[in-house]
Amino acid sequence: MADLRVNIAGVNFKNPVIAASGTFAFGEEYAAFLDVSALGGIALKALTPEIRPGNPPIRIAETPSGILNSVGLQNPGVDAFISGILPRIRRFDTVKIANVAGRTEEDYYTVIEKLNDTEIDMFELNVSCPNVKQGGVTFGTDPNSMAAIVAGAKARAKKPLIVKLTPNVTNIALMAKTAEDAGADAVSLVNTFTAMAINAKTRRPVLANVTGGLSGPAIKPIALRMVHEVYRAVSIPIIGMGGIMTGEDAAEFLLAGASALMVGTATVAEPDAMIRILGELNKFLDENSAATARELTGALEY
Amino acid sequence: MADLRVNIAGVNFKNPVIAASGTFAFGEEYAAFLDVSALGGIALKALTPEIRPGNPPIRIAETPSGILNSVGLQNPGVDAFISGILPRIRRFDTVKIANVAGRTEEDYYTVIEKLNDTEIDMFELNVSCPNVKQGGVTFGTDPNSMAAIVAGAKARAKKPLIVKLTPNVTNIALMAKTAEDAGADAVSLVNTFTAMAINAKTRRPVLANVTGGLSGPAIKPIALRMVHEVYRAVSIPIIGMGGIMTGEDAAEFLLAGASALMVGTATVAEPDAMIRILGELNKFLDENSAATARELTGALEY
Amino acid sequence: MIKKHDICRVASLEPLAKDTYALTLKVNGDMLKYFRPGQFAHIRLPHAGEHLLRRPISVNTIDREAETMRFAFLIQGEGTRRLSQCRPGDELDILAPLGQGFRVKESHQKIWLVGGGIGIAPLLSLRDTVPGREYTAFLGYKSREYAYERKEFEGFCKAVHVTSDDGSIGEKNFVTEALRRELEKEKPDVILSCGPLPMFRSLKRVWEEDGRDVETQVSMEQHMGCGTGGCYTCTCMVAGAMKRVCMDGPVFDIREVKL
Amino acid sequence: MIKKHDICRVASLEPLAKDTYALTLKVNGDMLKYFRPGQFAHIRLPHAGEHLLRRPISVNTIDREAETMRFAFLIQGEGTRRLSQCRPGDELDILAPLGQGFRVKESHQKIWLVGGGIGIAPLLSLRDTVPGREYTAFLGYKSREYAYERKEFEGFCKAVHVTSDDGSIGEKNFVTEALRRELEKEKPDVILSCGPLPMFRSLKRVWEEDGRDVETQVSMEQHMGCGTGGCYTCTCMVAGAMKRVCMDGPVFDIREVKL
Ligand SMILES: Cc1cc2nc3c(=O)[nH]c(=O)nc-3n(C[C@H](O)[C@H](O)[C@H](O)COP(=O)(O)OP(=O)(O)OC[C@H]3O[C@@H](n4cnc5c(N)ncnc54)[C@H](O)[C@@H]3O)c2cc1C
Ligand SMILES: Cc1cc2nc3c(=O)[nH]c(=O)nc-3n(C[C@H](O)[C@H](O)[C@H](O)COP(=O)(O)OP(=O)(O)OC[C@H]3O[C@@H](n4cnc5c(N)ncnc54)[C@H](O)[C@@H]3O)c2cc1C
Ligand SMILES: Cc1cc2nc3c(=O)[nH]c(=O)nc-3n(C[C@H](O)[C@H](O)[C@H](O)COP(=O)(O)O)c2cc1C
Ligand SMILES: Cc1cc2nc3c(=O)[nH]c(=O)nc-3n(C[C@H](O)[C@H](O)[C@H](O)COP(=O)(O)O)c2cc1C
Ligand code: FES
Ligand code: FES
Repeated sequence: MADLRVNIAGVNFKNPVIAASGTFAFGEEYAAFLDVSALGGIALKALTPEIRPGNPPIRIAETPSGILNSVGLQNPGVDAFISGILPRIRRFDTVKIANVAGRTEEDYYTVIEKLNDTEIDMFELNVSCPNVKQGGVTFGTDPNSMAAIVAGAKARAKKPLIVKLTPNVTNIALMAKTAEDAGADAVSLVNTFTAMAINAKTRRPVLANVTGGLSGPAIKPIALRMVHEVYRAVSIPIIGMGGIMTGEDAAEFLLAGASALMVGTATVAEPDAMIRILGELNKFLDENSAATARELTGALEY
Repeated sequence: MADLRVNIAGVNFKNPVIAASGTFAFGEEYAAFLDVSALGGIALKALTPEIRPGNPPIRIAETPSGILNSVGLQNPGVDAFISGILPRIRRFDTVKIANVAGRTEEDYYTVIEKLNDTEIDMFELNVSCPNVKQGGVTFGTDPNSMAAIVAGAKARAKKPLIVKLTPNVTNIALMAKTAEDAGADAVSLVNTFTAMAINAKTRRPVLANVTGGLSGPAIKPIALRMVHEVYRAVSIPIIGMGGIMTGEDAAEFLLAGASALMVGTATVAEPDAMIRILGELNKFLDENSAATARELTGALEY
Repeated sequence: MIKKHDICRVASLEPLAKDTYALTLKVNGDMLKYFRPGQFAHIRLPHAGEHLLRRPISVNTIDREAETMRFAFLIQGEGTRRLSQCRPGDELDILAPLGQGFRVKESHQKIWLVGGGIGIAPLLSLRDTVPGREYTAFLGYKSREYAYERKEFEGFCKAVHVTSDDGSIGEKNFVTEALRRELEKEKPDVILSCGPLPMFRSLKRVWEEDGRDVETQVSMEQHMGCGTGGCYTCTCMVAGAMKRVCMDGPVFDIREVKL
Repeated sequence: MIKKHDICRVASLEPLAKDTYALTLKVNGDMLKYFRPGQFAHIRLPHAGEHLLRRPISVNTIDREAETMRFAFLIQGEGTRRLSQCRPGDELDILAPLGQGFRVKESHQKIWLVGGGIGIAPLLSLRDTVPGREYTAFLGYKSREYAYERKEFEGFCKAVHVTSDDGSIGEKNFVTEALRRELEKEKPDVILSCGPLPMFRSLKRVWEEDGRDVETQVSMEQHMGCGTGGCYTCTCMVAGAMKRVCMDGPVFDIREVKL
């Protein structure tokens, strides 16, 4: 039984497995399938200042070893979250991360300020959602916008700030470094790759939104490379993700440089996947004589 | 029996299925498995001015629905190609495309000038190989370098010039437009995504080169999106590729905007895959009442 | 915790009609205990490999004693094709039961079932779960070759109205037109319906014109990810809000759901 | 065109030793016609799904009359695990025969076979393809549990020297040390060898010290893509040039190949 505890930007996690934003709703739904308090943390569904209906359906497509989604940040708005949902998820004894989104810089700041005095433990700045036409992803692809919004968020946030990076860039190490220099306490990567599926018979895109975000094992090799590159570029902790389906996948991300992990698509495929992954990671550590999960971080030999 | 003929930059292809560079060597090896002359064309293994040994092995790894390679442009050099190999592949009645690579701009020009008076039909400027440390990929990620090398190559080339784009960029439409404006007669995309595989037990990268290029069905949704984006940005023809394994995959790339297709990983998995894909594409066109392959190009409805 | 995620053994797989199969699984007691008609299972494909998504299939019949659940499905693509190749003894990873199902109240004594094509399948589960009501069924098939389970409906319904697109079985008519004819004569306490979207659109017209006071529940389809409410990919518009078909549905009130 | 790519039926699958299996396939005549010892097949996994790459496995024995090819393999990972679950009647997509194999000349009358672990398997194909020579075998196993096919070698070899790492079968020694001892007594016309890289490194030392004049051929392993010479991923350094194991090899001269 290895020691799975990790610490990210001063926050203690009982283990490094965190639900990825947008794939675990606000956690409640999963109480029927697993002990939510057994998870290291949960990144909640993205929150914006106002209620958002998201994109029209069809919103999901299956691709080889991957899935495409175009949910488009559907959420009840930060106020409804605070009054209606937060009191119900208080009972989960796990780190709660608010995924913060919006169209404008002000949107992000509004969400942060409203959540500052709640029991949310951390913020995850979602500057990388490919499913919204304006805002979102542009912050994540341009270093100047990135610097501005991270600095602005950091100045307002009373909790540690994670910046979630998009993989749709030429140089992700540069974007990570920009976030670090602007005050980010940690980075998480990767969000989804902008992609599309076509139904050749109908000659139409499968998704109503035309494009969506690709996640799952298909992208794991690119995500691993990016975590590895970012690890060499920054000194803040990294939360790695992209196609983690097994404990061994989790170990690979730790070795590449991650201090903790997020799991998204695996949960979509199998509601209790994170519990299985935790068990497998534990077993992997034992079998490979690692006493802690922490010692794997960046321990890749090459 | 649909009409499969296509024309790219004035060159006639009997059908749109072309062997992707680096996966079909110089074609000879495949005479044991298929009628090479039945293919629309073959993009030959990358050529550099001098002989190159490539990267050390292990050079290949399997990933979910993908493969990673780090061959690193191993080739006999353009002179040995012209004297030793070209005379032997003359017999194939198919469009022969030379994939041109190098470290410096001069390297590319040398290869082009040496091949100008041979029976090579087209050039494919490989500014996108992720497996060489210098050169190569930098030309493909920076618009200024791209413009310079494409203009230089175009000024020297006596055959139509295809520019092969890397997907490892923030804005592939911009890179395609840059190539078009600098004189490219066509673009081909995508080359492989920089990626890595880790053996968690040994704590080492699987590839000796640490990173390699990801290809195969895993990347198809991203490749399709990029072809679609480039189609809206340029008016030169597009050769689409990335995970084409079936005739229906081929049709999807045509619909997204490609005029012809390249097939790489499918051949690695199954030597005669291109013949199967051709048959399936033909059948698909017949069953979906398309009289020609050409009419699918860009015919996506949305 | 109720065991809603389990590996279940295939008890049998039989052809029902053209491209239509019945799959019977041996399931655990928890899956049957709280089962309500109209709920579905989310089935991982055999040898799933590169296929990450499960396939949602409504429960067709249940047998609490034998501890089995049966599904009827139509081959649409790779997923349903693979399911049609299952053999007894194979194992399937399933999530069940999911969704809210039909909301049948005490006051619903006279129940009319309106099904189109493979949408007929979930309606049969009423027989096993809500016995002792007066049922009438309206079954619309494409043609005789695709007709399945008519006999089963005849076994528990007072009347069964069969229509087909080409008249090769029952009357040549839209199933919703057969419904209209009967609605003009009498009204049930509730209409429970499942079928393709175009059928629901006709149903809505018939309902507006001849059945406005009759509570009508429709079971919607949507492409799904998790099936468990986590990913918000399976939405449809209900009373102005984006609802999850998997968790808030699949059954919605025809007055509220945008068709 | 010779039919080198075909769907072949599994005739049998038997355990040979711990984690070691023999897979026999019914193959087409073309695959056997030009077969040479040391060649391999490139096998697509059953239900390959997300696994795009084939697995290279040397031919262990052939039977021209029954039109079968047999492979012996050791479970290493997912691919070989799946092969070990094949059942008679299953179909496998294979490419065979590939590579150059051992180059046995008329002058090679006295042939010594040196195999380590699963590398012993391809050496048995000499029995079926180059009969009438004087064979001596040196077989190195990890331990008794992993020992397989010793009897078969005894059936056609003048002498069989068995070693194991722990002495649980044969003498406790490196197989290359057993070879050294015999080389000090007499020299064969050729040594044909297959085994892991560390064994080849010892073999090279033994060869340098005691067998410099003896032609020695080693069968190399490398991670492969196509198996057919197209992708250049399977290289090793031979006489200063990067050669393809799949097409130029897998057998190379010990003087030339970089170990
Ligand atoms: C709540 C619910 C209950 C259902 N009950 C039944 C049933 O009892 N019997 C039956 O035959 N079918 C039923 N369906 C439809 C069934 O889920 C689809 O036919 C099936 O998913 C198609 O998968 P495929 O791989 O064969 O087809 P493909 O077209 O290859 O599927 C590709 C992808 O699209 C999705 N998809 C395609 N069509 C549909 C659809 N109509 N609804 C949802 N997802 C779709 C698939 O799940 C898959 O992810 C139900 C759908 C829902 C939402
Ligand atoms: C010419 C040749 C002949 C061979 N003959 C035999 C034989 O007769 N019997 C036998 O048991 N094994 C043989 N091998 C080794 C066998 O190919 C590997 O053990 C097998 O590919 C491992 O696959 P896996 O999925 O079980 O293991 P994994 O480790 O999960 O494989 C992952 C990937 O690495 C590749 N790989 C891993 N190990 C090797 C290796 N040693 N050589 C080549 N590729 C590897 C696999 O092909 C796969 O692509 C031979 C290899 C070569 C090159
Ligand atoms: C259905 C779905 C919805 C998502 N919604 C969000 C979101 O709201 N905010 C966000 O930052 N990331 C979102 N993501 C991205 C995931 O959090 C994660 O970054 C990505 O899926 C890669 O991890 P995976 O391969 O484990 O899924 C979403 C992903 C999926 C599949
Ligand atoms: C083994 C291998 C070698 C490759 N070598 C080259 C090369 O020399 N030049 C080049 O432009 N692309 C090279 N590529 C990239 C392919 O031509 C193609 O762009 C890519 O693999 C995507 O297509 P696919 O998914 O069909 O393989 C190589 C790909 C593979 C798999
Ligand atoms: S399918 Fe995930 S919320 Fe319905
Ligand atoms: S495996 Fe492709 S060249 Fe050898």
